[in-house]
Amino acid sequence: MKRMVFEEAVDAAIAEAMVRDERVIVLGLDVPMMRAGLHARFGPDRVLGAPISEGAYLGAAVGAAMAGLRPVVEIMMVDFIGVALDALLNHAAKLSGFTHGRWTNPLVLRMSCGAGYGDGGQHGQALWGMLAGIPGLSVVVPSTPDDAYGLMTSALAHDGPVVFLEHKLLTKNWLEFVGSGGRTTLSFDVPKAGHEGDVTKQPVRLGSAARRRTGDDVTLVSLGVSVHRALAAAEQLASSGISCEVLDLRSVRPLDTASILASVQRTGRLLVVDEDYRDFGLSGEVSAVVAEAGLPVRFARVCTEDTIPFARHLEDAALPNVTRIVTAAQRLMGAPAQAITRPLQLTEVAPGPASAANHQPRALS
Amino acid sequence: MKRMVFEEAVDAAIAEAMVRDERVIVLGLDVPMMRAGLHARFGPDRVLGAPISEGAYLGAAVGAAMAGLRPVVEIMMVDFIGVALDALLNHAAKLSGFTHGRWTNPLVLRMSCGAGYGDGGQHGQALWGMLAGIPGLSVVVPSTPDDAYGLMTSALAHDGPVVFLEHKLLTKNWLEFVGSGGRTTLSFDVPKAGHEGDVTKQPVRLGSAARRRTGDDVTLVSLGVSVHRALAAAEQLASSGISCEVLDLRSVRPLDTASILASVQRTGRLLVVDEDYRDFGLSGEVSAVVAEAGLPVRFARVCTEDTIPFARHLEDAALPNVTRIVTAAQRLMGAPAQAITRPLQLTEVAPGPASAANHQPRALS
Amino acid sequence: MATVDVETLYRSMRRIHAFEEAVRELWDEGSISGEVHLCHGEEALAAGVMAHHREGDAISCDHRPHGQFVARGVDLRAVLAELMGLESGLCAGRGGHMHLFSKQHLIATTGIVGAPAPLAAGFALALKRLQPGAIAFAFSGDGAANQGLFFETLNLASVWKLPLLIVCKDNGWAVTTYSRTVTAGDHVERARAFGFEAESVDGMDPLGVSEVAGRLVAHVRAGKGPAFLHARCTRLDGHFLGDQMVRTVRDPKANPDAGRTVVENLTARRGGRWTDRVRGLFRTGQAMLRLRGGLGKKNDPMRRPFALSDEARRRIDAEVEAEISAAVDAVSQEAA
Amino acid sequence: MATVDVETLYRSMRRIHAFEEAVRELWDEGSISGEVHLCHGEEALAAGVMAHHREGDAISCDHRPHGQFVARGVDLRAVLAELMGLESGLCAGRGGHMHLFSKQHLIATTGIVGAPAPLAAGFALALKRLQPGAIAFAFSGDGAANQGLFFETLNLASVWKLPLLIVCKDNGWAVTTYSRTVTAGDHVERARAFGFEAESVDGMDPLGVSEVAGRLVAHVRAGKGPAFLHARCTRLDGHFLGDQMVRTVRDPKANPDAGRTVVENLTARRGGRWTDRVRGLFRTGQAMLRLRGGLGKKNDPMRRPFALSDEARRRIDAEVEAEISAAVDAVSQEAA
Ligand SMILES: Cc1ncc(C[n+]2csc(CCOP(=O)(O)OP(=O)(O)O)c2C)c(N)n1
Ligand SMILES: Cc1ncc(C[n+]2csc(CCOP(=O)(O)OP(=O)(O)O)c2C)c(N)n1
Ligand SMILES: [Mg+2]
Ligand SMILES: [Mg+2]
Repeated sequence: MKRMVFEEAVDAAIAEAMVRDERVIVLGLDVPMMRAGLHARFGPDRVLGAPISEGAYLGAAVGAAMAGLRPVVEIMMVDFIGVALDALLNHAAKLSGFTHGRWTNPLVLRMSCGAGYGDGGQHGQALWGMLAGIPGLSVVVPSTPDDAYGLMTSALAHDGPVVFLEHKLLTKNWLEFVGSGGRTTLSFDVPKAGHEGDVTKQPVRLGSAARRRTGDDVTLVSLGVSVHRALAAAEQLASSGISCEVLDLRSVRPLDTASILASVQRTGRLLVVDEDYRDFGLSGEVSAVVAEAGLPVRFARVCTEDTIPFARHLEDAALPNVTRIVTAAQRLMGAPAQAITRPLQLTEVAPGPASAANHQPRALS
Repeated sequence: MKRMVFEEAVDAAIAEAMVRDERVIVLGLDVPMMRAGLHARFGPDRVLGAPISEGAYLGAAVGAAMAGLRPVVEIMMVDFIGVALDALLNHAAKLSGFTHGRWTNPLVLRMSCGAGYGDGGQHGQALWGMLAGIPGLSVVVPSTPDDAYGLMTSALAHDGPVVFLEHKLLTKNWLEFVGSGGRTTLSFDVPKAGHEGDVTKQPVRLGSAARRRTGDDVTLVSLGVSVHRALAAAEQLASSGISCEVLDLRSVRPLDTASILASVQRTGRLLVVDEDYRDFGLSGEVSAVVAEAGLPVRFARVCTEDTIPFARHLEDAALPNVTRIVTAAQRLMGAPAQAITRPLQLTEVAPGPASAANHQPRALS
Repeated sequence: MATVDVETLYRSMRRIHAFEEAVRELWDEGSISGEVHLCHGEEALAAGVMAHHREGDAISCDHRPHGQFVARGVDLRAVLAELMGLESGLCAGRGGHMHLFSKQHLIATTGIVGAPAPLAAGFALALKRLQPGAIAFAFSGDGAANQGLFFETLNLASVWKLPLLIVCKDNGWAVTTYSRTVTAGDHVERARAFGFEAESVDGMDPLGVSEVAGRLVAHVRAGKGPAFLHARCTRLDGHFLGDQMVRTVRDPKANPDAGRTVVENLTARRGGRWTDRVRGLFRTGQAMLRLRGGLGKKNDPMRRPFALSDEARRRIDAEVEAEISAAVDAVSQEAA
Repeated sequence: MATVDVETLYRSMRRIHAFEEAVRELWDEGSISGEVHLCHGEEALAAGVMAHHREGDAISCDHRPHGQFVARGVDLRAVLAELMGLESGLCAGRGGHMHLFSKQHLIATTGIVGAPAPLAAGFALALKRLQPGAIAFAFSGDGAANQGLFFETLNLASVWKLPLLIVCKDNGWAVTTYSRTVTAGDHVERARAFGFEAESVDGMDPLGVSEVAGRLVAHVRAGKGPAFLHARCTRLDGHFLGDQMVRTVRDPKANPDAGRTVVENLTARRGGRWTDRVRGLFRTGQAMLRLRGGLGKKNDPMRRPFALSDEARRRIDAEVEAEISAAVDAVSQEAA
């Protein structure tokens, strides 16, 4: 077991696949520098820099996957998917359906995502709900280095297209790249346990959630950075006698409905904490699967509601922060919402007590 | 009051706006022919044919709207939005947010949508859930000529970007264009009341649903062609003693939450009938707004679950058809689902008894 | 570079042509739903280029794919069955006319205009690594050549030096739009500006196409980088079967609604200035005339003279006829 | 076509330069969050082109917009306040560095590479109808010139004959990528292939830029169709403030992690063939050297000789200094 920062874990999973399988290649903008390690180890034919033509190179990756390669394609930020969506929507996602499973395209699309470092509304979106809305795609959003390794390993082994999103607050390199720029004059609310941790090198099955904390009163369903916010909120809530279960979805699609239902059945209260846009996305879907199952629950969600504002205090208020989560959970309990002040300095999220996850037991450490 | 087919109503709304306001222009692929009437009346400078460069011309339309025009942009089918999404996602939708409302872009994006004529999975998607997931956009999906006129009129008057979707089964021209090709050897399940009807020329407020049928047992929430399927199902269900209310959303975003809640509060049962993909979209959102309001309901949804298959019988089974709706409604009632056979020939959906809509009373006729 | 004999080319063209005739009948009778874009007018082009296809090469097609599928030797029954939405279809009826795929033959189709280019670039990337010497073909139209994906692929394929031949089937039209009115510059010059080896050819002349395609394929196969073949052809059935504009041009009375709408709008009291209306009318008329001009028999590559004996021609025709009929019969039986 | 005097150009460059220096300080001290792309190295280019801007013209910018905003005469306090996320900012702190907008000045910014071109094409379309004689400027980079949106706009603007000048600010780089390695052909030739009036110029020479830009602007303003100005410039601060690669090039010890990762991987037991690894290393080294070469003072347009008396220069410098300091002071006070 090795301690790694988030992107080390991702790169390690890719490197191991590249060693095992000559067909695995990496391509995208700036990958020779951004993945300097892989480039140094596998050379420029397998770590292929591309022009700023995301539409064409993602489309080409679909073709390459159809013709026998297993590409890991990088688009710098999920926000930029707008210029390349067609390759996902009408090609990668539909090939298996169109051919009744006779032709598949094993492809991993790796993108950074997420806000919290003051970069404006075109560089901090989550958009996993939008992508998960496309039948035929898998979409994963790890919250720890261990899961990052495990999900990338499963993504690389999967025969269909997988979207792999890494949050910029979790990845040292991205955050330094677009957030700090080497400055020490700014602080970021980086979840420590998400940023660096032990890596067990176990694959994480696509579509398997992990229980990060057990509790009886409210189920917090979350993913990515928000998992850590949810854990911090759960800690605060515990001190006021509210016991929260925290479920880390890890995969958006396929959604681990069974784990959600199992937890909600016990708690009867469901709070979705989702950094993506609130409307028409993941939070609604979670509500729907619970309602379809006929489980009566009290439901609320803490999400991003609108275009993310640039100013950091406005951004912070717009994202699912600990205060908003605590307030929403209290409301769900029927308790009058109390003002809970949040520490202004860099919050280092303490991992919740390690708990048996539903499918893949993992401790956050 | 004039009887019009669907696209006549849309074109009439546009023509009237073009007469009133020199700044209204139409641009897109093939509009000089596809909108031959407007072209003949306003000339080639105001009805502007474009190359197959949807990304650039939609982006240009955003710029044109910022600089004083009020463009109606056409993309032939919503399926093709993948090559142009960036203009919506990061530009049209975000301008108002980025400028704190100081700059807006009055833009209508007109696209055909929907399946039911056997054209394969890249030419029959709904995708309104995906688009409605973008804060800053409005998305409307009329189900009748009257609403088509009314919503287009409101869209043209709106100062932000509006996506206007017209279902190919409702528009004579599109269906002939891509479905029949002038053949009489094929039949289509065209909802008569959606295809042609009286046009009152009243604007329909964005975000206002219409009650198409009153009932006490189950609320069917729907839009577009599915409204007519829901009405047909309601008729069948009535004969077995189940009383359905049918709500036509008309707007996806803004969602008329108040109307949904008012109806569900009475019936306690909610069935969303949505031609769009089931997961991570409109049907989930409807579930969520009801759950957020704390209304206990039994919930189900009849949607499109996967890539739409080409073969017509498979396509028919994949779309929200009357049988699926009836079965789902019966399940919601707790009744054992009965096999209800659907007439094989062209179903002409009889309009339900005209009923007072919540906001804009409209009869389907 | 292999020279291709007339008989091979003629047979290939004939097979494509006869296949499309069969599809037309099935479409007319309602056995095929949705849009169907025939490639009548492209027979020579498809035959001439595909003559240089080798086992192991990959192909991407646009919404007008039949010519390539027939020439590639894909089982015609499976293709027909797919068009008819049968379980025995190439894709079990899930794909349809614009989504024909055969993994075994490395041939794929997309209905998104412009998308064949990046797809084939990806094929080329894979082949370059996995099967040196094999190349990828992309077939798409003059309309598609204004799509961003297309231009991006020109650049990408050039800097990655991909073994890719892009074939631009220039029939002058994109649906109802006369392409020249929305296309700046010249296709070959544009491709050359990206470092492509590029040539233009009369796409109705099978030997001419074959010769130039052969040269370009040899260039690509030798690893010298991508190439671009611009082939002028026609669209003898209009954009798709049942094309409204073609029906109107052939018989204005067939589509009285369209005429009425135009006249009503043209003469509407309130509207654009008269000069604008007249300019609009003029452009519409011009497009109609251009369209009619393109439909003439002189644009039919099947009517070009072939250096073949009557006897050889008859023999080939009969063999092809038998092949296609057998396929249609088999599939029709199954459908019944 | 108006000729522009040296003093005007120098003042404009100086204002841009001083503004960027102020931004750098605010960024360093943490008063500005996120990415900030300065336009040091583009001062001459911005000044030379913007000298031909007229009231009523529209402008779109990419992620490196400050030069145009300063030259356009937008209130510098409002721009600084926006960068700092204050309510008094140009966009009330909602937009930020990559989303600067002033409706009054018809100037907009986007962080999506390639998007300035269609945006400005739309401005041009509106101006053509609403304000004949006014034109639109699009400013973007050499990297952006490989985006589909960019190519589509070349075609669109040409066939629509839009009053549009696209300025390609070619600093040779896109983030960590040396553009030549991912760009096929020549920017000017590519634009010409779409019928653009196109020219290349030394973007570090303000008079040269102004002269050529003036010619192209006159062409566009006269309604003769769109034009393309390719201006070679530099990226004196790397891609953005705090650029890792620049920091590494300047002081390899500053970024020990990067070096360690490369060495570990290069020498990993299992991996690519040695020849591949060496090729990779060579390319990385080459890029580093190229980057270092570009950072040299000889590439600073501010250090070029100006035909100005020392006294005039000092006067302008002082005036500009005063202007910028006043703006910074006002905004800093407000922030406190
Ligand atoms: C991105 C996209 N835009 C629009 C369409 C609708 N469409 C289908 S075929 C076609 C015309 C294509 O013209 P061209 O490439 O010249 O091919 P041709 O039909 O002439 O063979 C259009 C616009 C589409 N399928 N995809
Ligand atoms: C569509 C898109 N892809 C990638 C990025 C990330 N990105 C931001 S700036 C940049 C480089 C742009 O290079 P260039 O156009 O030459 O401008 P320069 O930074 O050199 O001024 C990239 C890749 C983006 N913002 N948008
Ligand atoms: Mg064509
Ligand atoms: Mg650059």
